[in-house]
Amino acid sequence: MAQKDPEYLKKAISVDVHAGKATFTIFPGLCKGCGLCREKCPEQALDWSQKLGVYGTPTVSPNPELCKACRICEQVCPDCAITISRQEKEKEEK
Amino acid sequence: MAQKDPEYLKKAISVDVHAGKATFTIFPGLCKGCGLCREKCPEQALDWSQKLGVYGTPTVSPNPELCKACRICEQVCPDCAITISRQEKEKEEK
Amino acid sequence: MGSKPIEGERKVFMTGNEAVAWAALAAGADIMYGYPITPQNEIMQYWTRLGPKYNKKFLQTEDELSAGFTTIGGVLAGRRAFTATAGPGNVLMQEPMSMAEAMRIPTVVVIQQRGGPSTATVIYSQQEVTLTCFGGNGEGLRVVYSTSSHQDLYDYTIKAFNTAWKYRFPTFVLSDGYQAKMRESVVIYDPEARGIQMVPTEPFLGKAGTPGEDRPAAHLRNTYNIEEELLEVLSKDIEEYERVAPEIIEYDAYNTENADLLVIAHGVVFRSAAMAVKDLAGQGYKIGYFRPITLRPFPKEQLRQAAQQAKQLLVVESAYGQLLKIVQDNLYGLNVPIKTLLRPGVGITPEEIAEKAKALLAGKEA
Amino acid sequence: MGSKPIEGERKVFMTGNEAVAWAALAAGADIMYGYPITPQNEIMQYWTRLGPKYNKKFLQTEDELSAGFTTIGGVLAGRRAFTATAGPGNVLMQEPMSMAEAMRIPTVVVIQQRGGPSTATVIYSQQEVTLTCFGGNGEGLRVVYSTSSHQDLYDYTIKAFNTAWKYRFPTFVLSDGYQAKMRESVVIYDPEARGIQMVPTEPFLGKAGTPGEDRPAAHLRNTYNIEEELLEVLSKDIEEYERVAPEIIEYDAYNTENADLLVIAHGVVFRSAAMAVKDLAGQGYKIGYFRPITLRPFPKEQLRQAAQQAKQLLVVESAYGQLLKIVQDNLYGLNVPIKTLLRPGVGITPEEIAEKAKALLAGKEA
Amino acid sequence: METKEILPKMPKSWNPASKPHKFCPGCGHGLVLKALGQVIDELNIQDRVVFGCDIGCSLLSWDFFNVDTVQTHHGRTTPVMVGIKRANPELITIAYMGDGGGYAIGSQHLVNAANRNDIITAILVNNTVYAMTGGQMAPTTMPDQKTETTPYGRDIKETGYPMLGPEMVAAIAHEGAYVARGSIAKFRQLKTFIKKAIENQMAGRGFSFVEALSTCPTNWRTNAEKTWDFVENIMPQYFPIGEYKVPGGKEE
Amino acid sequence: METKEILPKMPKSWNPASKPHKFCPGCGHGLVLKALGQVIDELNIQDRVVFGCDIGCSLLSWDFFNVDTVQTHHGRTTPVMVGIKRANPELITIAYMGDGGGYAIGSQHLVNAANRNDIITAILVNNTVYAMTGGQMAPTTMPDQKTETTPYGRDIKETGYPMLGPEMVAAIAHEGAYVARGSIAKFRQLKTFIKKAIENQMAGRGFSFVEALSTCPTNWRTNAEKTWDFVENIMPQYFPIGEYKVPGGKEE
Amino acid sequence: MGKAVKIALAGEGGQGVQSVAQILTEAAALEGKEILYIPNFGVEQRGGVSIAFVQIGDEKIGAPKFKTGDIVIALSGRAVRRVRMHVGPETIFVYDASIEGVEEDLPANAKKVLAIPALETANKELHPRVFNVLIMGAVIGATRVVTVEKAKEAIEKKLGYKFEKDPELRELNFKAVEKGIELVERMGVA
Amino acid sequence: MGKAVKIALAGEGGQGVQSVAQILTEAAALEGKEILYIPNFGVEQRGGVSIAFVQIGDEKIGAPKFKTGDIVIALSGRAVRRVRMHVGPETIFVYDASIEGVEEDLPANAKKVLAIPALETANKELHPRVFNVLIMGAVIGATRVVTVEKAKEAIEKKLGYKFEKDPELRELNFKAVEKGIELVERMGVA
Ligand SMILES: Cc1ncc(C[n+]2csc(CCOP(=O)(O)OP(=O)(O)O)c2C)c(N)n1
Ligand SMILES: Cc1ncc(C[n+]2csc(CCOP(=O)(O)OP(=O)(O)O)c2C)c(N)n1
Ligand code: SF4
Ligand code: SF4
Ligand code: SF4
Ligand code: SF4
Ligand code: SF4
Ligand code: SF4
Ligand SMILES: [Mg+2]
Ligand SMILES: [Mg+2]
Repeated sequence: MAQKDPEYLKKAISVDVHAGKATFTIFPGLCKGCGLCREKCPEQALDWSQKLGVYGTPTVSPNPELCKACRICEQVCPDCAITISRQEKEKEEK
Repeated sequence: MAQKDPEYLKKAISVDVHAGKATFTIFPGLCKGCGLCREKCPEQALDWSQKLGVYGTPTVSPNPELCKACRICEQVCPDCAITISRQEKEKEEK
Repeated sequence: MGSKPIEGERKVFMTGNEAVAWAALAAGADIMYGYPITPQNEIMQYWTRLGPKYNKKFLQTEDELSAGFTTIGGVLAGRRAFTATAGPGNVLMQEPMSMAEAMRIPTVVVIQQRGGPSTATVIYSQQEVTLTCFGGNGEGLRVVYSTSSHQDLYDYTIKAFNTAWKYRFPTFVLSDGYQAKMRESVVIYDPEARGIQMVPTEPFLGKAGTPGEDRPAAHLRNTYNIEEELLEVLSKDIEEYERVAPEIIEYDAYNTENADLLVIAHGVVFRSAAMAVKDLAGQGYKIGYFRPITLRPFPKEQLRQAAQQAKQLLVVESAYGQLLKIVQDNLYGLNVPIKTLLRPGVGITPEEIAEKAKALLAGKEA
Repeated sequence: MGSKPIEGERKVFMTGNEAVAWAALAAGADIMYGYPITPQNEIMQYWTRLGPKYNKKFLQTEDELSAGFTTIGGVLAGRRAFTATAGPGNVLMQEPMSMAEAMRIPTVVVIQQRGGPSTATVIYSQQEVTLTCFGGNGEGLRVVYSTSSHQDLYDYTIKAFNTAWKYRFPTFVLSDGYQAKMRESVVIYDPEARGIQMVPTEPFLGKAGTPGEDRPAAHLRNTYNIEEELLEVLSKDIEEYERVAPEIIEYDAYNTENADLLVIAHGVVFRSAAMAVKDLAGQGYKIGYFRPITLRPFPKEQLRQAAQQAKQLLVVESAYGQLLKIVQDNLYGLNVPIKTLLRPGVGITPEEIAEKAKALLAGKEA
Repeated sequence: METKEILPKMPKSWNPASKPHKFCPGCGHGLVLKALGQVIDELNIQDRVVFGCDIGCSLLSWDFFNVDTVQTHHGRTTPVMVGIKRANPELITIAYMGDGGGYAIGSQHLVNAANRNDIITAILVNNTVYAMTGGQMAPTTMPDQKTETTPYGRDIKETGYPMLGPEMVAAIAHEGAYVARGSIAKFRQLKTFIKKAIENQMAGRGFSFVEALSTCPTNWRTNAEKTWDFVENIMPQYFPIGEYKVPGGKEE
Repeated sequence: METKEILPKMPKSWNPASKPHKFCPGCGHGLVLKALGQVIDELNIQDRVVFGCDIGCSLLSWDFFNVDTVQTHHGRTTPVMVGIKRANPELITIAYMGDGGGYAIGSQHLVNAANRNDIITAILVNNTVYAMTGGQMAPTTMPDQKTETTPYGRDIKETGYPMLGPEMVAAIAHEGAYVARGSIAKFRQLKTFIKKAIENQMAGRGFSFVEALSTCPTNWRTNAEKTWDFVENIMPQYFPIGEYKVPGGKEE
Repeated sequence: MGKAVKIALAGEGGQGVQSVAQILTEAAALEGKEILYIPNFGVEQRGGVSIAFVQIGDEKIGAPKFKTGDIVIALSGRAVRRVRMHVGPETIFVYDASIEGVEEDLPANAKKVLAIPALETANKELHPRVFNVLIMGAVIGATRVVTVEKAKEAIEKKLGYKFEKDPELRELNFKAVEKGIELVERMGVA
Repeated sequence: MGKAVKIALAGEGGQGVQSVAQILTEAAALEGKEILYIPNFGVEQRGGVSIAFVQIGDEKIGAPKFKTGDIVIALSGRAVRRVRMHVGPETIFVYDASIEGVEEDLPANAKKVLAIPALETANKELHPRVFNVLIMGAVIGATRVVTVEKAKEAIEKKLGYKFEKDPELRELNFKAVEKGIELVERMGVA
């Protein structure tokens, strides 16, 4: 069944991280600004961002220098608002 | 509070057993003829009796020769229809 | 045994509970969920004996809440599922049935009324009329058939499945402890042999295909966020209920034309009423009766029609005015005097009714 | 804080739920048992905050069945015990309350109606009238006060304890989600300061002395072996209920003399009705209102008295005809036309009522 | 033969006016209530006990004792007793129920009272059937046992194994609780368990629970011999007798 | 910066039309349902799953997945799922509920489904409160935890200790059952438990139950740091994580 | 009212009144009659009096219970006290002659009150086991509600499986029916 | 009908409309007025629009909710869509000027529709935290339902404990009230 592209895909923001080996994408249309990801980032690479999320709260943005694309933030986000895409073929994750 | 003597006290039947050292009393007004006592008597001293109980079923009567006044029947009767009274002072039971 | 539980038809003597079990079997019910309570126990007992021979299932649940909610589950899976209860169990059954009402889930419930309130007696009454017709929070929409014989129990248990599945309103067969436990003759039959088509069932959940790909997912709600959403759903359901009600309504009437006395009774008490009325009519009295078969929807117009011709009405029930309330509500606007013979929780004999009726006909009772 | 929760009286702004908690405190309630459900939660929340300061107890139970049965336990122990619920919780509450009815246990239950049937909405309705007045199996006898303001909530919560303990019938305070959650002014007071004596409580179980020696044991039954035993108990209770009903009945009426239109409403909807009626009366219309405060026992004679002078009646409720059924039942025999404004599960504004009333007064609606 | 002076050895707390009691011939309820009666006598608490009986054959005990008694609803004796105890902790509240009342319809009350550590004593009579309603399956029905709703025997694949009540309660009960399973076939031990369960309440320590393996010759359709065999030999195969939780931790 | 091709890593079985979902910021329900969504995808059972959500914050998931879903009553999801499964064993039924729904009002259903070994999977979100109704005490509320009905903190003397659900279920569950307690703080392990619980149902072995320790920042009134601390460090003090019953018997 | 014969039978739990009712209605069914049979039931039946309400007629029976029976039979003292409320001026009231101490409890308004030595006859002339079948015979004797042939056929149907093992039992039962009829005939009722 | 002023305030969860309602009704109470305030509530509030229905008058207020308000304020796009049903020919409809893409959703039947730069003003001239108090000012400006003095008194009562730690906050709040009044006055409403 054809689904219209949902609202939340709009205005996604992608940042190259981990020396360009990966891309960090935040979907402000999904992010509720809970901060669970920030707390869990082992590199403390996540900052609050100026960009507001779906509830009008700040979203997060990575410090490209610090982020190691470890995917922890992606995993702990209850709203699937973060996608880490490695430039190599994605294989580990299934 | 004064209680009238209940119906079941009437027509109690007592038998001297265990060589006269004890008395076996059956209260037909209480006995429902379940037979639980008969099964449990270690001496197989209990027989069905001609005397009918409260539900019109046979009650039990002890064979004075066999009964050792061990009180098992008294204990297992769910209706308190058997009283074993030792001629000595009753002390063990409290 | 053949593949069909009953071929053709045959006359048998059995209890009402047995008749219900056979009727459910004949109606092609797939599964019964239930919790023991007197006087409905034997429905389960016959079902568990008969069922396995025809690949029918049974689940004894932990309480009536569960019996009701598992029945809902069975129906959601697309099966003809039913349960039965009574008294305090009927009180609990209202929680699941309010869900069935809200979501238009075609459950079938057989109620064998007993004395109330509370545990009271396990025997008999007509005191679960209000509860069975209007139990639950909100104004759920449901169908209630009141039976008065084993033949009714058989016929209306079969019909209940069809009403439920055709209109998608939870349907109740309201009987009582006497009917449950007594033994009388009944003709049991294969519905098909009588030209009764069973309305096909259909799953609400678990249809073919992958949701979101081949078809939309079924997302069944029973809670709403704002008042107006609820009003919309209720209004649609009420509208539909009122539209189909005339098709569902059933009643029986006798000698209603310009009656000096019209006796109104339902269920097993109707039997006594009918005997008394026919006897008195035979003696030349202008007396008739009206029996609502569907207590909900109620045969309002039909009763008004009969009642407005009558000089007096007599409502007879083994309850303290449950049918009476329904009658007065539905007859509002008329002013034919209503007299009553109300015997909460105890049976009523034809003699008692005849005595009362004669006194009323003679103008002896005000 | 003093030993009394409230000395004298004072005007405060609070929510209805808060008013109930304060009223229970002022009435000397000893213990609340409860299970969370919107929109009654804040009663427990205020009670658990206020209670410990005055040595009051609280138990959060595992469900509403338990809340009802523990409340019964509290009352049996001789304490002023109460609970509160709503919606599906009210459905479950009927099981314990049917026991309270059967055994004349003076429980007090506050109901904050929400939308139904089923989980529906957590907000508001007047759809639990039938359930609260006539829930349960059998024909239990109970008292139901319908409140329409925070002042009512305060006054009738206090009164409910007295009615329950004086007459020994379970007593309900029927309110709704709006009243529960809105904030308005209310004068809270120490009942004594207003000359209200709290009816003393008394244990049913655990009185002084050894049973069988100093006094007979209390052997409280709720089940009977034969129909006639039950009939005897019920008849006695019914007789008593009907005897005391006139003392319990309460209502409010305005401008009922030869009204062209009499508006009938209860609870929070009555507020809108009263506004609309007074406004129109001020404009010179012959319009009045009748508000039943006790929905059970119902002010039958009083309403008949008012209704038979009216040209038309208008029943207004946030339900699909629950008050209407009671009204029609009680007015049977009259033939004043009854019109309705039924809005199940949603609020009704004075403007809507005024509009409808004007149309009826102008003869525009049939 | 002579009858004078010899009286039935009924516990003093029994109500003689209601004897012979209403239970069937050979019913284990009589023995459980005999044990309880003796305990009430020994602890001298007849004036403080409040006895609540469930709907089930337990209801037949509504006038069994000369103690204040209330007949409740099926499965609801636990909350009624909890309500009483919370309102008046001076009383000694005993909730008396069947396996259907305790493990099926009232199991939420049982486990939640246990979890809250409510200071009441619950005594549950396990007779493997719904006796009052005529012998349907109970949660405790034995594998392959025939009942009115398992006419071909309880099929464990379809309906599971017998419910292990004390095990369940002990799994959630905390410090101060007392949990045991006794049997009418071991009368003295059963009485000891009941006594400890009531003493535990009197000490205000916590929730106390005793399941008693019992007999129902009526619904089992057994004679005396088979009745004993079932309760003594068959039932303990699934229902181990003993203490499951003891304050301080020394299970018997 | 470039956005094309990069999509949120939502499980395929999630219903994109209802996203962002209705749970609060930081709510653990989202993580439990992410784990479940991934499991449904990996097992490729989107067409066979029937998902039942309880009333509680679970109700917010009524349109969460692209799988057939029914919103039931508070505490009644277990019997609805049991009813479906008994009527059509081909379906994979998942009962999703909160601690209030599962351990309080619906505990009779939980323990009796467990005892009957009903072939369903129950997933229970333990957030130590009644979240939907605004944060009252739950059976799982921690000692001294402040809630709307324990404004001065949960007093264990009055209201008992936190309810040990998997322990209780495991005590009565028999061969073929699967029982575990996971945590959203150990996402992979939680997902493994859920997967096993569903595979166990698919194999027709028995009742499967997973409790998930979860977060409710709204009612806990915690910021992200405190939220993690509560679920990671405080809750496991009373709620040990691990497997409690595994068919064949090798608990992880 | 309908012309059904109304029978109330009451006894102690073990006295088998419900089996009598079953066999009697079975016999009536075999004759093509309509029947309605309802046992009393309640929570405290364990030691209570057991009553069978039976109606047999040519048309569908109306109400399941009745105020006054055509024949009311009580087999124990408690039974006498429990069912005398079903006795009216048209009722034949039958009780077992061996019941002691019920003189004051016997209904005063019956058409006839008969004490029949059923228990004694069964015990002495037949076997205690067939006491209830003898009572059935008494009912048949007093009412002629079914024929002896159909009564025997019904007994055969109900107990045939027992007779296979123990053929003497058949004769015993058949004799009991006849004896029962004889007992009431001797009273001049039939 | 009664002469109460009817106010509906709607915004996103975090925008503080319920606190505005509380302070406003507190102020009215301080002036001896009658008030009735009810928040909307529902099961899916987590991410839903929050609405406060407030009525202030001299006599006891009648119905808790109303069809059309005297002033209806929406602080987000969703809020606009949710509360426009409460707008009628007598209603002043106010929304924040920063809301994008709601042109088509604005009520067509209002007495007046005002876009006020509340968010911008709060952010730039004061502090985002006092946005809601500024909105309260706007309500007061448009309705004069309470005096500025009582409004400040109510703020003091509600937030005083915060001001103790951070006295600047008091000034900020008071300014916000005034600013809010000014914003609507500028529009020529008051
Ligand atoms: C709500 C409700 N459901 C069902 C019943 C019917 N009922 C009465 S007793 C009973 C079973 C009792 O079994 P158990 O608790 O094991 O006690 P027992 O009779 O075996 O001692 C049932 C199901 C009832 N009274 N109330
Ligand atoms: C019969 C009934 N009682 C009470 C409620 C009110 N209610 C709705 S959700 C809820 C609590 C839910 O708590 P939990 O199950 O722990 O789920 P959570 O919201 O914490 O996820 C309650 C008590 C209800 N809907 N139905
Ligand atoms: S991918 Fe890892 S390092 Fe990068 S922001 Fe997320 S958690 Fe931090
Ligand atoms: S965990 Fe997700 S929703 Fe929360 S702040 Fe991070 S990206 Fe946003
Ligand atoms: S006292 Fe002992 S020996 Fe004697 S009859 Fe009883 S059980 Fe047998
Ligand atoms: S155990 Fe008691 S009741 Fe049973 S037969 Fe023996 S004496 Fe009689
Ligand atoms: S039916 Fe069973 S449990 Fe009930 S009284 Fe009889 S023997 Fe006891
Ligand atoms: S209230 Fe708690 S459990 Fe409910 S959605 Fe919000 S965070 Fe989750
Ligand atoms: Mg049992
Ligand atoms: Mg929770």
